[in-house]
Amino acid sequence: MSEIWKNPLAPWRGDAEPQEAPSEAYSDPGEVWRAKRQSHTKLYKVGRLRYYHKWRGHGAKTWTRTRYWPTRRRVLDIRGEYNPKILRREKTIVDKRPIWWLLSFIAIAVAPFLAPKDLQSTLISAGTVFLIYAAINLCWTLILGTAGIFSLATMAVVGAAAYGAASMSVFYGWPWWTLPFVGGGIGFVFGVVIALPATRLDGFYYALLTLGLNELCRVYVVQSRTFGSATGGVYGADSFIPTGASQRVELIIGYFASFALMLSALALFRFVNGKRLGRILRMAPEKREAFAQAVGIDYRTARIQVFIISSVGLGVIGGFYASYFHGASPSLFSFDSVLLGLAMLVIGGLGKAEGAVLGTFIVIVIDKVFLQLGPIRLILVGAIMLGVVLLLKNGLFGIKHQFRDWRDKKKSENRSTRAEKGGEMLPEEATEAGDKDLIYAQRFDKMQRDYLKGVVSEKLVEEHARNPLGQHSEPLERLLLYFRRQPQVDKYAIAVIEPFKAYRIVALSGHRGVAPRVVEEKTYPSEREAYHGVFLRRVQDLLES
Amino acid sequence: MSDKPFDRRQLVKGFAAGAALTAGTGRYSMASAAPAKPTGEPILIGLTISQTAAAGVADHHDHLNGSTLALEEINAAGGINGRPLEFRIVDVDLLNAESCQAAIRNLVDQKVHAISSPFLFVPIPAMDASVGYGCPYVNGNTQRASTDLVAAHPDKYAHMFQMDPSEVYYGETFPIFLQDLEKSGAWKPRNNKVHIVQEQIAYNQTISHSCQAALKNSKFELAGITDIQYPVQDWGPVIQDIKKIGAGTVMIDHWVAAEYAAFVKQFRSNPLKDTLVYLQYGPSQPEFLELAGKAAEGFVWSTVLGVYADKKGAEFREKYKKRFPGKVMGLCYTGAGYDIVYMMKEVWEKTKKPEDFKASCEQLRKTAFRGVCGWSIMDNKRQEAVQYPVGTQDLEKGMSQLYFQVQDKQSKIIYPFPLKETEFKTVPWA
Amino acid sequence: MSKTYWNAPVASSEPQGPILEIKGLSAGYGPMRVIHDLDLVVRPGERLGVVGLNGHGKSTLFLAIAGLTGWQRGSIKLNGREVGGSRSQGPGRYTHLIVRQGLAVMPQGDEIFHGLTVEEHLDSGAFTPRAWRERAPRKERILAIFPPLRKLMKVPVGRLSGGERRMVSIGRGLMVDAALFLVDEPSLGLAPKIGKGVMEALMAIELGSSAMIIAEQNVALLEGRVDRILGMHVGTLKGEASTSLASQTKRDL
Amino acid sequence: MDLGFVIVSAVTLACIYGTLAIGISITWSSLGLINMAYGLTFATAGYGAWLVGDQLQAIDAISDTTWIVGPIVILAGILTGAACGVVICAVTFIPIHDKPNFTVRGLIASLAVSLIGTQVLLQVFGPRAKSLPPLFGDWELPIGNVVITADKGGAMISSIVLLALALRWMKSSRRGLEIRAMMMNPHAASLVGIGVRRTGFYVMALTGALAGLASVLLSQTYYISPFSGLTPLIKGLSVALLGGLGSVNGAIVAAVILGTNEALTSALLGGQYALITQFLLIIIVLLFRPRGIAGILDKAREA
Repeated sequence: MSEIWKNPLAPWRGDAEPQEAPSEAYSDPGEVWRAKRQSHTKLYKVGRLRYYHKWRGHGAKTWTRTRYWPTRRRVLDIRGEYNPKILRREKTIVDKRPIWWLLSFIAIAVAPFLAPKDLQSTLISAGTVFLIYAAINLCWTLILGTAGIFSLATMAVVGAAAYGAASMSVFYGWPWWTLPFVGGGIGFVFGVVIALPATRLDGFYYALLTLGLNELCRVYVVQSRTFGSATGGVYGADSFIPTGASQRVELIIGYFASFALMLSALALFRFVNGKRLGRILRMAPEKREAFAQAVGIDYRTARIQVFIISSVGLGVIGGFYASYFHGASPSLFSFDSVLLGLAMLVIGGLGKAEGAVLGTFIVIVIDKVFLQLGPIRLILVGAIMLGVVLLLKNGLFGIKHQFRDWRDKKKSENRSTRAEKGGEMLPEEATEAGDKDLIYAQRFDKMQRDYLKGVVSEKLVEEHARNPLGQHSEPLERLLLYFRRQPQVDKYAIAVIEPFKAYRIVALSGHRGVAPRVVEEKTYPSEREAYHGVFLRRVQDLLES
Repeated sequence: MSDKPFDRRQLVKGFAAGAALTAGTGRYSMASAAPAKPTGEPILIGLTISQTAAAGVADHHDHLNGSTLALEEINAAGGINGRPLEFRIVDVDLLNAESCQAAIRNLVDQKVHAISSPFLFVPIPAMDASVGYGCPYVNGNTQRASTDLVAAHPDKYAHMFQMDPSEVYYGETFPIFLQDLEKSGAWKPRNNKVHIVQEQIAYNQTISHSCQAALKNSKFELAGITDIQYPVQDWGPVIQDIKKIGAGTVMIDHWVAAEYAAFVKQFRSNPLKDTLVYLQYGPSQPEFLELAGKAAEGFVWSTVLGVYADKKGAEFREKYKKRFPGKVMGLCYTGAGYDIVYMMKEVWEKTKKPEDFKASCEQLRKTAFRGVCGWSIMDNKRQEAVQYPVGTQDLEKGMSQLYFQVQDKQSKIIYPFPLKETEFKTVPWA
Repeated sequence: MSKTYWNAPVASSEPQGPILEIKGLSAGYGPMRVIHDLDLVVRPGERLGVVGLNGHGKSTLFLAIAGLTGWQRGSIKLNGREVGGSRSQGPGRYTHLIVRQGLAVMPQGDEIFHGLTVEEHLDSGAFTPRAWRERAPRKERILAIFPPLRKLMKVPVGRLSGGERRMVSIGRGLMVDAALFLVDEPSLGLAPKIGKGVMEALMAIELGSSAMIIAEQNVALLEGRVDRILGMHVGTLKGEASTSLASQTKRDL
Repeated sequence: MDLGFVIVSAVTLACIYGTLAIGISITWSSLGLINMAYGLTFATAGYGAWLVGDQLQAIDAISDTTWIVGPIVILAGILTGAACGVVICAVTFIPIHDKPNFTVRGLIASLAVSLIGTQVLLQVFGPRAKSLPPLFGDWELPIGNVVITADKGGAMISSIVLLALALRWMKSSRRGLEIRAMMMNPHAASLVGIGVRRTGFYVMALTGALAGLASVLLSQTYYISPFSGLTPLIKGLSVALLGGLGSVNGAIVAAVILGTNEALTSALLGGQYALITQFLLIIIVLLFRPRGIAGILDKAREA
């Protein structure tokens, strides 16, 4: 490391300057930069800013004018802005979900006509079941996601409504179009019944209670002579599918009726979730009722309302179910169907309409289309459930959010490896700093100090002690230049107490008219020693910083 | 694990294509120097076999085994009209309407020429799903409600055939059985009272009702009814009830073999002396004998659909045991599966055109088929097999209900007398 | 190349190294970084006060030492053994192991088990086999420090008042022979008089060769009773702490 | 109504229910996991015991000596149950216990495990139910007009002993204290040196072993079949719920209450009303005591 420094000025100065001095080898200041900027641990490049495609033209006006009738909601959330860099107007679609919804509606609508011939009836009837269950799950999401109450009585409501509607049709001959209304009525009663305990119980107590209610319904239906004793369910209800139609027509009618049902369930979901009631419910989740009440939210009424609304919805679906399947069977109430429904919601992501639909789709496709796979099917459903639950925070539609959280955390960790003390400004300071150049100045200063700390050595100190003034070796020169460049505040200076006899180190105040303060009592007998004393202090301060 | 059916793995692997079975058949036919290898487009039979659900897997598996046996034999013997026979198997949850419907729709998509189904608990949606397609749909549902529907809509459900009599006969035959048994002198009832212990599901309720109605027309009388509900945690109260009522005959109208076994064990430790205990269909499941062990001795059970013990039946039992070795062989749906395939063979050999569903249905209706489970004659309004001894008095015109008694750890036919394997023995707790 | 060559050598008169040595610690939750590159050295027998306003990272510092933050980087050495790690870890995953290295945390608020009685609560603190065997005399010792607990031994902690809970919480921490006690805001939420009492009790604890860090908002409660006071400001330590090197160097040139 | 008989059957049922519920209750209380795979553990342990029993039956020398076969079969059940519990813990608890939404995710994960496991059992062992060799010999004990068989008597005595031991262990040992501490506050538990993950394995092995024991003991009531765990799961959950999730004492009281209810219902109304009265009872109790019976026993619990 060490080498001999040859004084280039020696031939001109003669004995006044040393010919050479032991010194340190040159080290590259850039090294420090590179080392500091490198992470200590292995880090992966994560993500980027959110990407939006920029469309030409401002467009804000036309788009903001178009609204969903009869609401005041805009069709697409479009932001119009002016890009100062390219001097052009551009628009950004902030929320692209309506487009995806529309595309999937189109896909659903054309799917039955694109289905391969030799799988047609399987696919269309699976599609019908998917649409019905999607509608059920959308209503369920209102309670589970929006209201945040873990209710498992959904299938009980659907089943009871289906049973009621079917028996009205079977025993009293009511036509098919009355069945959804009958179902809705039964749903209303059930909604009131299950809403009341929800104001008192919470969490798994409520979940298991509703599961009990479900089981109670099953037991009742299974042993009731009116409802079950003949055929394992009530069958023979009037259907909206005309008798005598060919199988294909029958399937298509059922499919599109279920599609309409799913669309209206979606509308109901939007209506509740996106409006005042949804907000109130989200403000008063479980275990936070007291806070909600304290800010004047009547969560009890809101809960009863959402239970009644979604139960009426479920009841209507139950009536539809009875009409489509010509009746109802006790399997509606079975433990398995509740849990499978729960699995659908969890796979898609709780509380999201798109999650409810996608989760239903995945499970139904596996369960109802790949019938030949036999037992592997259920194992597959189980594996998907397990994978989703273990890896994802909130189902498939939570992936985006989860990824962003993870990326933010990584970014933060990454930054923490760069932010050495006194170097990078802390985020709080940086935002407050008026002169943003300061942020970089500080960072540069920090890097320089780190470099200089590595340069300081015994030889340099000795060299300075021998010859405080005059030409120095390259490292020492760098050090002294840095010291000289420091601001006036608290800069060390030498005060002459008695010329050629006594010197003392003081620190400048940095302000005109304010006297320097004495740093230490010690006096130096010569100017050279005083110079060296100041140097030592500065080195010490440098090393301590 | 000795009773593990050895073809299970093969089955699971080959489900997707349904090819494993035919491959196996091919090998079989080579070995036995078959007359002619069947060629041409295969004839397809669709099977709804429950493989994953909680209910019916054992029976359905028996059905599949029986069908497989028949398929292998037929293909080895040159197929049907020279065409090979193949299966299309779909999984079904027999308690679930959507699943039943999906299974049938799936078979329809696979363009099967007939559907063979052991039983579905929710048959009506499945029937509806097959209406538009109209291929012969032969099942062993044993359910009067669905055959009534066939009778009510003869055009719509012309393709629905129930190859066994309905469950109502369980109740109707019971007093006849008791009377005949008494007349034969093998059994001396303690009293003429009958005590019914009934489960709550549809099937058991129907049987209980028909039995109560039939009892009124016989010398026996109803002594009492005890209601139970699956799952039964403790049979103590039931046994106490049995002892309190003290009837000479007890009918346990339940359906779960395992719970029967529990009952049998508890009853044997605390029996009502000299009572004939009749267990509804459940003990037909072979596991009953394994679970109950020696406690099962002396109990009586019956089935409307069972493999006879005559020459034909014995031959089948022999073949089945060779092909599917196991501790105990099931005696109901093994035969049903076997018979349905042969029944369809007979039909198609006559019509020559499996693709013509209407003709097949017509032919099936006319066919009087004698299988290992007896005569399947479905030429009636309900399109269900005629039952002996209630539906007809002639053993050659109906499928006989078989009464078994467990003797020496085996179920032996004791009634009807022309078909019996052995005499009724006095119950060991007498 | 030694950097402190020219100065007097570091005076390490202590027989053992520092109890806690934190270097370059950053810690936070998710995207938020609360502690910024913090250094701290605590020596045996030292009673240290950390003073700072709400939200400046006092509790997070303690949680980071106990391994309970969302993520952390940098080095934490407890009794010379590395317990920090630079991994991004789930909170609490290694806490029990860190605690077993000789850490007693008496957290802010009521991090206690509501249903357990006071006695069970104290028992729960005795997690080493030795402490579990000797739990009776140890409980006696704690009852001597907090006499009011004696008649509450059979009462579920959920029914106690705030001051009593704090006593239980501190007592629980004293059940094992910890090398480092971390006391988070002992006076928070308590009436001034009770808070003072709790503080008295903390001061009365014989430290021996272990050390104690007390976080507090109220400087007055600490002044003159602890060995040094550090200020905590936006995630960094000010005052003596940042000059931890200074405590080793001598300036009498 | 025969009072003696009602009491005997109430005790029988209470024993069965208590044995079923205690594992669920401990799992919930310490891990915060509603273990839907409890039924799977129950079934798997039964199969483990059955396999061993089957092997023993083949050995002629000991196949009839109950005092050798019985304990070995019981041990096999317990070990299989514990192993199954450990697997469930490794799959459903360890990866997500410190992640957000754990309660729901844990529930679904255990449900998925149960779905997969049941199908695997069905494919491996076939659908037919199995039974175990007699574990407690072949004696009978008449009490009044009730006869208690060896299996039933053995199961009752063992479950009472088991429950007593479990209660005592939870009360007095360090492990029990750790489990109880973890149930109240997992964060604080780690601060007193309790390793959440290790304790998780510990608890799940223990409750798995309990499920295994219950499975073997109750093998005469619930025969061993792939789906045989469903009823015990539902029963166990309802008892645990009525008792107040997480309270072992509450679970035992609830087991006694539900057992009595069922015995009385069977005697007075008829067996088919047992389920209905049971759920009505649970609903009514919960409406008045939203935290179950434990809410009455232990006033300090958080509302």
